[in-house]
Amino acid sequence: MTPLAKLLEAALFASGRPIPTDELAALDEDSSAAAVAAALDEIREHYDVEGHGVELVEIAGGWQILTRAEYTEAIERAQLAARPQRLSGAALETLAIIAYRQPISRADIEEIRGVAVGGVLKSLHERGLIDVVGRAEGLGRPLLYGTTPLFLEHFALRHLEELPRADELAIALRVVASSDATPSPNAAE
Amino acid sequence: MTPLAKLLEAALFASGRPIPTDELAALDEDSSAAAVAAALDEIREHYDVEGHGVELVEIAGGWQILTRAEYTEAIERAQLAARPQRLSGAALETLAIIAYRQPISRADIEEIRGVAVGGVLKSLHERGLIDVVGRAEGLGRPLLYGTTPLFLEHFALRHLEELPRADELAIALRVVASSDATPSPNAAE
Amino acid sequence: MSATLEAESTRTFIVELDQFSGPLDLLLTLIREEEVEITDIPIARICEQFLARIHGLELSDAAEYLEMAARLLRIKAQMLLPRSQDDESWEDPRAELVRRLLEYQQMREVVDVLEDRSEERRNRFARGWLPADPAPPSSPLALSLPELLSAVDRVLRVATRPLLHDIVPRALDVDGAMATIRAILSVRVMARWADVVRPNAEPWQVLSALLALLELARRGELKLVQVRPFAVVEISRDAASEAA
Repeated sequence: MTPLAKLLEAALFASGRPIPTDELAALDEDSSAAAVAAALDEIREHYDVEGHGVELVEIAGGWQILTRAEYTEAIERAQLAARPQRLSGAALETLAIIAYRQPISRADIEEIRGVAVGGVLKSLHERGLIDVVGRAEGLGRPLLYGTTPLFLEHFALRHLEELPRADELAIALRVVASSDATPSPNAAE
Repeated sequence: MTPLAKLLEAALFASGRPIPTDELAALDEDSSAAAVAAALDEIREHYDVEGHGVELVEIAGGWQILTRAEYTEAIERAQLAARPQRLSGAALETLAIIAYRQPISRADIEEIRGVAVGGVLKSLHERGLIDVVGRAEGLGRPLLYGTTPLFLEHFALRHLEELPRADELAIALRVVASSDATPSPNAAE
Repeated sequence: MSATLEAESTRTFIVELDQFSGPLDLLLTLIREEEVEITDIPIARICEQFLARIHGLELSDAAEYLEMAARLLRIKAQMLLPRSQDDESWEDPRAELVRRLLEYQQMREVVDVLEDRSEERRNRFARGWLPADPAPPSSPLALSLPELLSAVDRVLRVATRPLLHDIVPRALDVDGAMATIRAILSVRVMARWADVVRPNAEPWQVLSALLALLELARRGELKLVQVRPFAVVEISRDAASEAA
């Protein structure tokens, strides 16, 4: 590829929006409008002839590099199938604190975890695993969080009391680790 | 380019972040890991040989397409994209200590740097470059910090082991102490 | 020195201080400038240079520099103590400082590497235009009870015990505060509360400073004077103890 074509390719790749022809021309003062047009042709042809996964497209009075339509489906499918999303360690720990200490305020969760949990609370809320269940008394009357029925559903729990008590946790962990299967919810009672 | 290389290129173009190797492999279930590696090689070589404005780089356990450094200035001058701000010296010193000594407590970082680091830790945490990875035993059970995958991305590192080993530094250190020369920071490849 | 000149020099000093990321950085710079070995620091000379650099500084901003000044003075004094030629048990008072300087310098080496790498990365752009995320936020969630329980376990391991009370993160450091105050009074005749406690000091720092002041006053090392209720407390060297 010619030096101008390489420069245009880098700019088109880095830009967050389609770039109009006159802005592309401003990239290199020594190049004429005709040279820029020729370089754009060169890029487009190169992508087509060499068989790239991307193409150069003219959109809304500007130019943009886009992935070819035939691959978007595979990419989307991979993202969807991208194995069901896991919660981050931070999200799991926050969820665990809420499950055991509900109703609990954000400040109390932050005190236990030692870090800000605003973002994590938001994403747990968006996923429907927690909800606002009330307000505390006292200064500022902070929101209190608790788990939702969806939370129980996810863990195949009938009610919160099915979670092992803190002092039984070590035993429960050993049992769960050895069976490694989702516990069938027909233990006691 | 081969069909698999085209698919990978399309996926890499569609992402602003490095894509982990296993996610690339998930794009086409019929392709082996070796085939994916070969296709990545093919893309990288094609970009280099054909002289593209972009290149394929291995970062943070994945792959990412980035513009070549020689075009950065022109792109920034044309205001098509902006470089991120540099980190302060205090932030870099703190990151360096955390990268090598993780998990490490605030008090231990302050002991090495000789200054309070509360504000720096907060801003590094907000930028997502460090995270709390645990608590130490002992009085006050202080929080322990470590670096994040975003740290690797920020410094274009494939993994932490790419930083010079501590014993390599110690050798360089003795040389510096006697010669007064600034060590040449050749990043280990 | 006239008031304007003094203000002038204070200002230039603050500008200069910004070049250093801390007392160890300043110390290392002095060692480089003097072209001496880290492992064999001429402590009297370096100490003098260090004090000269921080002299006239806005003291309330420089507690960490003053702490280092106090440390250097202490080492200097220890070096002057007489010792017999063949005393095997003699420990170099500079040893701890040397260890810290070497460790600090090693870290600065890593900073150079990181700076290089980040510059390299800053000079490349990632893809700017990104398609809207095709995956709706309701992509299936992988959650298992074992995962949740191990999270509980992690929280319990990590949480301060007992959960309801937070342990004070840092104990008082009265000795440190005393060293700081002594260092301030070694460069200044008189100081105020604001000089010994930084404006954004944490409660433990305020308490440490207060206890340190009372202790030093009790030992007769300094005098605390308040001309009238709610006036600024003046902290000065005790003339009597100094004469002694």
